[in-house]
Amino acid sequence: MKEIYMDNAATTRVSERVIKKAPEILRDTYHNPSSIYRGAQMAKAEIEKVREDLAKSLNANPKEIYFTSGGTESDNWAIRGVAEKKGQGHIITSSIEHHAVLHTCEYLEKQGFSVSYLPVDDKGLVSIEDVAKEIRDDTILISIMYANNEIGTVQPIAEIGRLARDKDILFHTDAVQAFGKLDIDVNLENIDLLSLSAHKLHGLKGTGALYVRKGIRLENLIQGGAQEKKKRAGTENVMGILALGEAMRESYEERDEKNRVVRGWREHLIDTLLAEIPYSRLNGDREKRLPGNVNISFRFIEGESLLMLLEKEGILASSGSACTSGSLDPSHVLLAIGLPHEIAHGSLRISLDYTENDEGQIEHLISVLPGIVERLRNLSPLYEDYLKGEN
Amino acid sequence: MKEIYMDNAATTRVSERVIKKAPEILRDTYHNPSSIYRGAQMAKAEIEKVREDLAKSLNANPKEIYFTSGGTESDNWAIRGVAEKKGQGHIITSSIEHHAVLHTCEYLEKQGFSVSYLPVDDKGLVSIEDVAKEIRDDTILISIMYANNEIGTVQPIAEIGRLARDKDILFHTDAVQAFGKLDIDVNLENIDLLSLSAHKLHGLKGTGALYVRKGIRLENLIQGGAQEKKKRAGTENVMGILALGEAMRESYEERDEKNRVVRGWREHLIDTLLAEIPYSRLNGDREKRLPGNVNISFRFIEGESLLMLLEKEGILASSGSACTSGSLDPSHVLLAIGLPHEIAHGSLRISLDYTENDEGQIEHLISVLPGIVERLRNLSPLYEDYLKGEN
Amino acid sequence: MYSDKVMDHFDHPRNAGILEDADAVGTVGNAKCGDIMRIYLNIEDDIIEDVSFKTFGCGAAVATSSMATELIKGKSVEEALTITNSAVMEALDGLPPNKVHCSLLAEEAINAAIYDYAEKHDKTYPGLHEPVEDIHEEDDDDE
Amino acid sequence: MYSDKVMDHFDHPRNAGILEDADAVGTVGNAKCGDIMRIYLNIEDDIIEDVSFKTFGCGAAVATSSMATELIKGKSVEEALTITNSAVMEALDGLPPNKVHCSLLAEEAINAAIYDYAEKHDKTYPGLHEPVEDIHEEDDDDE
Ligand SMILES: Cc1ncc(COP(=O)(O)O)c(C=O)c1O
Ligand SMILES: Cc1ncc(COP(=O)(O)O)c(C=O)c1O
Repeated sequence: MKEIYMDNAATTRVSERVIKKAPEILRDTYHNPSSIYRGAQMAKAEIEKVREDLAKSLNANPKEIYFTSGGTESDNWAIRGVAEKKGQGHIITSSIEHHAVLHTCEYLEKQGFSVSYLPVDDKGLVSIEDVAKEIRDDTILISIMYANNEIGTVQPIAEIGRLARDKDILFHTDAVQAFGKLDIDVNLENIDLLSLSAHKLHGLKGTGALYVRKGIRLENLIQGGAQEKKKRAGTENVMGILALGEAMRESYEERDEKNRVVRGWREHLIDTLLAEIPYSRLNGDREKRLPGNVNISFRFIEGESLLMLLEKEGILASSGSACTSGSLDPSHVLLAIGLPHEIAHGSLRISLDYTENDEGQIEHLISVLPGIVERLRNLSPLYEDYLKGEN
Repeated sequence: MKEIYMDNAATTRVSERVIKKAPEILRDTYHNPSSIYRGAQMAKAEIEKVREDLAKSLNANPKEIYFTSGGTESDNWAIRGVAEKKGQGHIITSSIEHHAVLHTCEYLEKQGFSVSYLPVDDKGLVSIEDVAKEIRDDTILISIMYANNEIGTVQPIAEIGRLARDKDILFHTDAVQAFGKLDIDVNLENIDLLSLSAHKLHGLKGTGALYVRKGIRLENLIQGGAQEKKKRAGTENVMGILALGEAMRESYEERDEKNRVVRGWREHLIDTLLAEIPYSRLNGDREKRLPGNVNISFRFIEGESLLMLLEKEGILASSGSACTSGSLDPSHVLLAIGLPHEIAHGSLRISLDYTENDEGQIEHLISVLPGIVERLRNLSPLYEDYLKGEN
Repeated sequence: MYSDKVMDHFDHPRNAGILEDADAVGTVGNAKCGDIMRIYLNIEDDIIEDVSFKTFGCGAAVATSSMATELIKGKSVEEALTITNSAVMEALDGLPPNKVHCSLLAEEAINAAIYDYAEKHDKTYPGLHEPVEDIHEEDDDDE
Repeated sequence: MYSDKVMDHFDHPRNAGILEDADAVGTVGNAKCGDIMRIYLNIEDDIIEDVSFKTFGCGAAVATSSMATELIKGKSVEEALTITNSAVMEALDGLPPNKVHCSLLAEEAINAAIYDYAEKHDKTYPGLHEPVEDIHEEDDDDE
């Protein structure tokens, strides 16, 4: 059975262009970019080209881009880097951030920093008024994600950026899910620090970057050699960085058209599933939403069983985020938008991608999902109780 | 001109086996290892296989191995992780550690920890008496590298480990240069924490590991998702980890024979160059030395010029470590073994590797190096002054 | 991650559904923790003549419920009470470490159903205890 | 990292060596910093008739010395003193940022040799200054 991969928010298939180029990159660009001989300088030049393209796509300067080992490291570095440089103070973030942000903030709380975790509304939106209300004299950083990985909600980043700039507070955004899909302009949106990750746009896992606005001083997270202008030590992940370049360039080709198509699939899926499956609800904002994100809760059933039956149909999706699977806690994001535990447990995230998916796959999903939900409901004591209550 | 790559301590050429397998790995193992469907579990299983093989090679338990973004991160994590967990105390390290260790220690000094940087003798050896003398009641960690990246000196690790264990002090060793070449047994040698890096043994840059003895609690360096048993967050660098596995298995095949051959080249090079080039000296210990390391200083000349002329002959080598190139400071290691600045500046590091090099290359180096040194000396005002002084 | 046996019991759950006119029913777990198991029993002369289950939960929860019903069907109540979570796990060729709690839940569900029967018929059985609200395990030392 | 011109001057240094019976010699830099330049001059009627250099240092140090000697050969002493490090760099089609100090050193080496000449002949020239011990640049803001 051919795999129907609909979990592109967890990770994406590596770009065919990257796969084709990989042997060549590995063979020809193996030198240590810090060495002085010509081959090594070529490796360095290739890295700098990626830095330039990356910068361009964010409307940043190449000097403001630092490569890291992924979105997680970027988040850790940005937040700890600011906090440890300042020594003390208050941080504002949201309750639906990725764990890379939340656990870093919790760590800093133990170190004596104070953190406000903003609530979100039932669509997962942070309100600009809430941000404003939380700002204190000692607020050193606002960290709000660009778009949420589970429910796809896109935050009012430009407004938050405007506010932060007005108040002279640094603004970090975790753009791991947004990068490569949404238009991001660090200047227009007054973003000071931005995290991104390669594997969400067909690059390799274990590569990411942090944008740091010129003039901002961060404490280093990883120190040692003089790489990355002495701000992020360690021999460069050449393969990962060049793959990021290749994948990023590809993802930017006709991006608007790709987004249009994927958004169409999304809308069709949402409309059809909500209509055909009773006791279902969409999670996240309908409009301010990542193009490929569908997140629906089906009452009375549990997510893992749902995924297992979908997998039998060849469909791979997720329930909550990949990172929290294997844990029994339901997603903190779904709880934050007000879902009761039992409904949070029964949520399904479908994340679509232009090069990965096609219409036939969407239709296949639509044809099997209602039956699967029905089957699990018939097995569910919660559904039994609910029906008894109805009668 | 075919490249004669003799800078294998800076990085190594990616294994042909890895290159051949890369497209397959990238194509088939693209899932997020944290996901629950079968393909993802296979990716996870592949990672676990590497963890097992890695553990076996160190005589460790797979549960004690954590993958990281490289040797630098491993060093940072080990040292900061211990220090931040303990909160305060004293650290013993050596003055010839890699900058990943030194800069981390310097950072910790700023945070209120105290650090002793042990001197080394003129061969680069740490003395066990010096270690013992520095131990205080509040010593929390000893971090001494297994083998030095510049001069190849191998430290008395088992003795230091024994001492640390007797005194109940944690012992970390940066084995980035030693791993894959020397026999390492974390139990026999009483090593509590050990850093290694993939790209020094024909794996990819940007992948490494930290061995953490069971029961030792470290503060996390990078937090977020539940990967690596919640100790090192971030979606796993699947390609890098599987490449590490492949490269490591290859490097362990007939390792003793490979080491014997490489050691033969090394001895031949050292004997011949010292005999043929006047005013030259070997840096590092002659016996306690990495199999492929040759480090010789040539008085009156400067390293970069030497490298440039060698490159014209197709030979790539290094002067000091790759990390410090582009800086004007001569290697801290060469200064620590007592070389005056001018001699430190004129040092050449040749690092040989079994699959990379062959006898013909060694002979080519021997045939061109004396002339190159002669040529640079004729250009050197230092040599001119020296000759004047002689007369 | 799951054994073939687990997959088989998940795909083809045995004794799934409601038992009409059941003599006893027991429910354990709660939605907050993500799994609820309900076991229906028909008991005659202290022999479990028939059994069925309903489960809200993950694949392992479904499979352990299914296997638990198979293991106790036809057994005496006393025998049923001796069936441990390890027995359920073993019968399923093992469970991943983070799913062990499902087998504990299955053991508790059997107990809860039998407890219901004992209450109604004013009986006592060795090993029977009041149903627990939920299952909590110790965290693995390494996690 | 280096331009073709730099490579050419490094591979084929012009005016390398000692000038026998030189009228003046100037040495700048020190071994600690990794580069030393020495310039020999033959001067007749305030014209630099001949020049040579010796350099201990990196590729850029050798190339800037070589280029500097070319630039001043045949020039008047006053003209030679107006040659800046930027002129040397430009003539070499540029230098990497971390090698700019080599061109400064070359400028200083010219000055030092002329200073030696001026001292010996009790002359003064506009712009001439006492030789500096070493060259220190400001760190790049971004480094
Ligand atoms: C919003 C968000 N932030 C951070 C991360 C972490 O990025 P990485 O997997 O590259 O560590 C992810 C994905 O895992 C994410 O979706
Ligand atoms: C001794 C030593 N430690 C640490 C490192 C850093 O490892 P990595 O390049 O993987 O960050 C290196 C090599 O660069 C090394 O030689």
